[in-house]
Amino acid sequence: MIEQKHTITEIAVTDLLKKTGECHEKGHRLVQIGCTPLGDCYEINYTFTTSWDFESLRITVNDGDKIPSISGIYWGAFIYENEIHDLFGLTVTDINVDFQGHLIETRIPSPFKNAPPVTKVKKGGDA
Amino acid sequence: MELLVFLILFPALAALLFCILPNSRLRDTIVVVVSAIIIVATLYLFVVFAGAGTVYFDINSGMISQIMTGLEVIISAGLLYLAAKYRQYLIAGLVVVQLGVVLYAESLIHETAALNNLFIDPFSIIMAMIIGIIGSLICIYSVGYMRDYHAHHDDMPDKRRWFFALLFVFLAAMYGVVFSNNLFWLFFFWEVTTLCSFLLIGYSWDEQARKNAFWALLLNLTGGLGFAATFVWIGLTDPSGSLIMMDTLIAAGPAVAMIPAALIGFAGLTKAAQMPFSSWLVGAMVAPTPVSALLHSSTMVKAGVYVIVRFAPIYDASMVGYIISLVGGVTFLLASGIAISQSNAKKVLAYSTIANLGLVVACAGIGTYAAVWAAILLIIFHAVAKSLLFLSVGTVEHKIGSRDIEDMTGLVGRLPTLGLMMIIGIAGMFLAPFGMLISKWAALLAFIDAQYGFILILLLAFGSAVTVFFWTKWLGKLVAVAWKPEPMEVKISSHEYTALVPLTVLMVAVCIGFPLLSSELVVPYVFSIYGMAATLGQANTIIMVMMVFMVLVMPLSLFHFRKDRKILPHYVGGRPSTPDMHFKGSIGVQRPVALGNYYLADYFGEQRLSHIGNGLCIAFIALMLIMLLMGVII
Amino acid sequence: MSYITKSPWIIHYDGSSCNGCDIEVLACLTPLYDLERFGIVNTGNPKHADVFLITGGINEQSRAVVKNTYEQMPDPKVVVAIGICAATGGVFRECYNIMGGVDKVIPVDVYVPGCAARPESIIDGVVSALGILEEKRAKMAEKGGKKQ
Amino acid sequence: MGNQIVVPFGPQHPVLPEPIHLDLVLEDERVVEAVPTIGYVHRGLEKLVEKRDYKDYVLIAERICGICSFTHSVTYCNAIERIMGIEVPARAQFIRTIWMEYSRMHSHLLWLGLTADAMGFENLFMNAWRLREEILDDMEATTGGRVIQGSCKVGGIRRDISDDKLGEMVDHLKKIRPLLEESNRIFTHDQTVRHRMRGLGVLSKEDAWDLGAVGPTARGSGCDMDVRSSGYSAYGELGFKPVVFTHGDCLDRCLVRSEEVLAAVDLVERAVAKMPDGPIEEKVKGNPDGEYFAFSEQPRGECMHYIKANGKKNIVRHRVRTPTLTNIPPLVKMLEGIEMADVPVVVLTIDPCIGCAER
Amino acid sequence: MITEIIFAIGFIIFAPFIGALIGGIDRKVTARMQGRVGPPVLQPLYDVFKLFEKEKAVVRNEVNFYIFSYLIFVVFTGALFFSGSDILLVIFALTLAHVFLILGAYAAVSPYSHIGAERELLQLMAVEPMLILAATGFYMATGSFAVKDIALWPEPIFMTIPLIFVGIVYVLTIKLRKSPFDLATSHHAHQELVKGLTTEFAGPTLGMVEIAHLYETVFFLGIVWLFFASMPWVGLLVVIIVYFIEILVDNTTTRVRWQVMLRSAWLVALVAGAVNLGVLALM
Amino acid sequence: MQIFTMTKRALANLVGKPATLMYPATPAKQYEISRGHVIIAIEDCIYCGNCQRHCVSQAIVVDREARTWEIDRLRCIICGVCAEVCPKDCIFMEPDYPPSTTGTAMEFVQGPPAPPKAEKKPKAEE
Ligand code: NFV
Ligand code: SF4
Ligand code: SF4
Ligand code: SF4
Repeated sequence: MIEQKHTITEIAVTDLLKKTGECHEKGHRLVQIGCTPLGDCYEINYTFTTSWDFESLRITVNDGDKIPSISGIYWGAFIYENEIHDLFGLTVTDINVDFQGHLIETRIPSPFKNAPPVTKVKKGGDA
Repeated sequence: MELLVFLILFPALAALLFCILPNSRLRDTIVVVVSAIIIVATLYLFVVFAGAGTVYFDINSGMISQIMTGLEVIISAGLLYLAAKYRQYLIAGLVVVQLGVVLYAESLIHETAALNNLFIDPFSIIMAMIIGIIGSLICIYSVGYMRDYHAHHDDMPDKRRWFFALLFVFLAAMYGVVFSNNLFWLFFFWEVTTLCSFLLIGYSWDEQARKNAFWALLLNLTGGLGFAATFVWIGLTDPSGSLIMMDTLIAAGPAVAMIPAALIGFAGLTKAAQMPFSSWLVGAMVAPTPVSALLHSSTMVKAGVYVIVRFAPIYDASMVGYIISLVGGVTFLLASGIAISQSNAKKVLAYSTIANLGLVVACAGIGTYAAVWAAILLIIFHAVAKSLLFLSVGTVEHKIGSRDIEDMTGLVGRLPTLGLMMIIGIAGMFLAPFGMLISKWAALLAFIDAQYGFILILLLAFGSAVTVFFWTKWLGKLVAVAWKPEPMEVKISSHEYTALVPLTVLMVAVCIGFPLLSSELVVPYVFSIYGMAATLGQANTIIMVMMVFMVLVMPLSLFHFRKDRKILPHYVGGRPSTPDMHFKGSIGVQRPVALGNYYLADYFGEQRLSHIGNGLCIAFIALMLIMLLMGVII
Repeated sequence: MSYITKSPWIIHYDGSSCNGCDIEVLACLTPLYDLERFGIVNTGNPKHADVFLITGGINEQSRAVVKNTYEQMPDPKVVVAIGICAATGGVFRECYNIMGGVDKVIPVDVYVPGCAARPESIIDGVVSALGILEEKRAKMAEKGGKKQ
Repeated sequence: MGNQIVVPFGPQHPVLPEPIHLDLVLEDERVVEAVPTIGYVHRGLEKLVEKRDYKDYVLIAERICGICSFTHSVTYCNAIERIMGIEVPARAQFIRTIWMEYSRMHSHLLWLGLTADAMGFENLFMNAWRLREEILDDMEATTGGRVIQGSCKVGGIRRDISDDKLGEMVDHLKKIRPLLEESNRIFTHDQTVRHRMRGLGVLSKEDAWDLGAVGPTARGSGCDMDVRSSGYSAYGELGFKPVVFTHGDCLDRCLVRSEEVLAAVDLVERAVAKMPDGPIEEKVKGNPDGEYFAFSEQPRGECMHYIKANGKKNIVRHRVRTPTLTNIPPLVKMLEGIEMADVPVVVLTIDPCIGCAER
Repeated sequence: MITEIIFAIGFIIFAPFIGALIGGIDRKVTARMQGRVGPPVLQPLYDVFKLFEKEKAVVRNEVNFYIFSYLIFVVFTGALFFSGSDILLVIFALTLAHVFLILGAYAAVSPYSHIGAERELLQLMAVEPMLILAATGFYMATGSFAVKDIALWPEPIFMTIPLIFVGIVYVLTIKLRKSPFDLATSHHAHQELVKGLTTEFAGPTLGMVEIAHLYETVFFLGIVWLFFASMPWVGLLVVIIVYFIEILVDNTTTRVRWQVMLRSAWLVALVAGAVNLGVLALM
Repeated sequence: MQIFTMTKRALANLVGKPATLMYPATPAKQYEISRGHVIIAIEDCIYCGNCQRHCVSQAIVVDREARTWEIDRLRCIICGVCAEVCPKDCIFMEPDYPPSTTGTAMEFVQGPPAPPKAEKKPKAEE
């Protein structure tokens, strides 16, 4: 079974715009931006591709870091960046369509922030 | 006869007085008194002459004609001066040509002394009533309005003396127009109305006003030229001058009178602001609102349709008449269309005036008895409804600071009395069972029997559909009362009320009393001309009266519907909303629900339609003139 | 005999469901199940509706919408919670953004279990809601009668 | 301008089966501004991985959406299987593929119906949904569920389909194929349908690529972009060819979907023809440790499940990037300058599945 | 006079039931065309009765006044028609009625009903010319505007004004709010305007709209019948066929944009008017 | 240009039989493996709690002491996992769906009293 290749490059936050620009020049499309909370920091993957071989740029940020928006390069990136802002409480600067935290309004703010309030539920009990 | 002369001279003399009187309470009072006198005199005129049929008055014209000629020269000189000052050479040229032509024609015609220079008949009475009652009410209204106007525009020189003087001169001239049997006289008064309208449109004399005033002058002078040409033709064909009397001219029948009728019809088209001349009336909006009201309802444009209706018998079943009808019909359809794309209330009113006059012209051009009947009814209803509308728009403009229909949202909640008046006015303009619609019905009847009338019917059918659109959406704005209307401080000057209330009452009264109106005034006139007259069948009258009654009674149901109803919140797609219709929009902003009307500018744009209309109508008129020329040559 | 049970109009709102129950509600309207047999019309407008079919476990943003929609429905009205999400929050009960059951927001009259609730189940649910609707109407008429 | 109309469109709205909100600013009926709001279906189920066993979590992954449910479970399983290095038996892969294509048929038919409904073509809506019921019948007969199948598990599938049943399914598909074709013909040829969709909401190929459009939205604009070409599950062996149209308007997006229904029928037939024998699941032992981006072609386009696990029973992060989410930026572009009447049609042409988009 | 009044009263009493029956059959046939069973035939009646069982809820009190006026004028229109009055007056009264309906929607001050009102107005504008031309056509064919005279005309009027008949059938789709022209509000189909015009009407208010619609249906079918008045049974057959065609069209088209509605309705009116009336006028 | 392309279908539908399943007059559509609801043969249950642990929506509560097995039908997603993981195969999936309710839908199953210890021993050895 043929499957997709995936290369992941770790880059510094400061390089993000440059590298993204390069991808754009190469004619890549933006596949996704995804964030993973790792306890003490966050990993953000920017995935690009032209074919079924994917390339990801990975940056690692901490709470309070400012992440530059790539929506200047990929117009559609705003949706992911707003999502990251809303769910992870990270700050993305200069998004072209900035929802100001109103893309996804959640009951608890930034639920994926580190050390989220996990309510341990008794099995079979009420939530 | 004295009454007629009185009606012409009294306003003119009053005007002289206003030139002298300074801005003061006293002047205001005098305006009211003078207007009241005119109203009373007009009513008296009605009482005296209503059943009398046509009455001619033999006035020695010699000296009066000379005075008129003299005044005409003076006026021309004044216009020339203005034209030269503002480099309006075209106008200067027109003035010179016109004066020359008239003087030449006068030299051709040797008037015999004993001629019936003045006359009165039911149609004149109707016109006189419109001028007297509606015109005077507008004058009264102006007192309050102009006070506010200058309070709003304090940068503007206060020329109110002139203003009032001009208003009354205007009325005087209009009386002159409708009472004159001598075409020279008619023409003199005609030119005076042109002059008055020119000066009134340019009242504020700023860039825009000046431009529009000169434009109006230009177009009306062009029309005047048509009139002047008539005199030459009469002078050349019949130097005895008997044809200069309108009654003889009309009685002479189409064979003789066709060319003058066509030329006067042309003049009438310009004055009645038919396409392609409609733009002056739209431009006239820059004038203070009472002026617009006056121009649109009781004076000026009515002079235009007046002459056309007068000559209707000549047009009957003629090509010229049919072309005039077409011009009117096309104007009706397209001007109504343009009204859809306008949000400025005065512009809507202006286009609707143009449209309605178009309908009158179309009827008159057909010239059958039924058509004339319809035309006169249209004139009456239009005068009442339009003046009411203009005046209420004027007042509203001063109260809410805008004449945009979009800003009149929920007016019945904010300014209930005014809103109601406006609704009555609008309903009067297009709704069954109110007047205009009855007239349209009559027009339709008239067209059906006319030859090639089906084209006019098409124009009418589409035009009235369009009319429904723009009036209803305006009505809709008025009744769209927001959740909690902020009651506005209602302080409308007593003068404005004094005019608005009678007009509203008049509106309702003519609607209810129109069978009477028809049988007492319109039918006698039509009968006197054609020997037969159209009437509304008895059954239909009953139905109409029933409808009026229902419309008047229906609001009582509100008392029932006020009881134990639960008030639900509005539907805004389920989003949380506040009672004043703000909803939580995207990106977390609180947004108000805005409800604008449709303007369909892509389809009914002013530019587009007026180009089409002007093109068509120019073609029609050119065709008419060519036919005339050929007629003359052959 | 009242007519409300012969002509119950429904409105349907997806209050954060996974779509499963949602499309089953729609499926009820289509030829195979044809709710219109019972005079049911999917109005989509709360002002016209008698029965509020709601799916999903209501999240933060849906809450206001459900409430608002419910308030706009004129009495008598019933609410049918469709699917276990709407009943208790279902699998998503523990999600941070789920209120857990429609009854946390508005009173629910009938619960239809199932994940996704089967169309037949939904029909049953609506039919049993009609009984409640009739009761409510009777009560309302009584109250209205007393007032006069 | 005073004559603007501001309309809150949705979230409760009869033509949108799902809640999405647009602030529409209209002039006459022309849209001059459309700002979307989402978040009405956000449940936060990605966070449930912290509380559930990764194997049981398949059932939750499946409930991301009730329309494309099965493919979600497959994609999730793919990711886990990759991390753990599990080789899924061929029969399981084939049956997964068959069910995925069934999902696609039902999803597309559902969409075709809803679009017809949005255009006011009630009969066509009913017709499409009646055909969809036929698909669902087979689905239920083989998985036990109509829209939520619950038949995929890590390492394979829960239920086998007997060869008899496979034969019956193919026969059934053969029977309804003319009906599907008939319905497609209406979409392609009916003048009123074309009038509503031709030239509407045009998305150029460049825009589609740049804005990240996927699935039929991109394929309608001429982008040959279909994850199935990469050959996951059994697609590699079925000679798959993507359906691509080039106008980029609503009609072409619609054509892509209606053609794909037929293509799916073909795929199922081929899969049944090539169906290998053998076991249907591989025993799974231990816990996953590592990360993987699994891609698959959902009915609405390319979908990604990202798993990061650290050798515990509960995985660390499950991120789903669904096609609808990436199709929202193109949608915002498409909405500019259209007519109010076309808003639902354009919104529907990306086949929005908010349940997926917001998880 | 007496017969006329009897006819009018007959209309007022029986029209809603006939209308409901027609509506019910319509829904049944529609359902069958979609492969469904459909509601009971008397469903429209149930709906109306139900609406009056509901709570009296409104967004603004005034709305009820406009809707009530709408109902009254629709009834009045129909009664005028069936009592054989002047058909032009009938058309004008109908316009008045619709203006009330539209004002009701405007007065509700809500975005969807507002747009619905604007669209209804567009529909009104689209239909109006054809109705006036039809009246003209009747007049040209029979020399009278009175419905009574038209109905008693010995020959089928259809023969003289066939194009006008086609035009009327065309605009009938608009007036009956059937696809492709159910722009302002639609009875059961979903559309972008939620329920458009009627979005804000609840309970009895909506009930009044529904009743008015029942009256209107009968009234419009009456107009269709008028074309064949000299052969009452043929007329009835034609009415049935026309209505069936309306249902079929409803079921085989999408909703169109308003531009298409306006343009096509006007075009039809123009062609029908110019050709048919032109030929009549020149003959 | 084709219009009214749907006509043929519509007319065919009109004269043909409607597709409607006259539920509730005719019984609901079901397949052998349709997942309707789960039932338990409580006699066989050993109260191991496997079903409870694996139930994603925590619909089952097993009480070993009281020998009860309880299911909340308004929580059960009818996935059948419990049936799969039950070591005794005493949970079954029935094809008919549970009825709608106006309140809660807890189903409480009381197991038979524990058999004497002696008998239990050989079982554990098995
Ligand atoms: N196809 C699909 Fe999904 C996924 N993933 C998408 O947006 O439907 Ni609910
Ligand atoms: S009950 Fe099941 S199918 Fe229904 S919405 Fe909830 S998860 Fe989806
Ligand atoms: S079927 Fe699934 S949800 Fe229901 S009790 Fe069993 S494991 Fe729990
Ligand atoms: S898994 Fe089976 S044996 Fe164990 S408690 Fe559950 S039902 Fe009883």
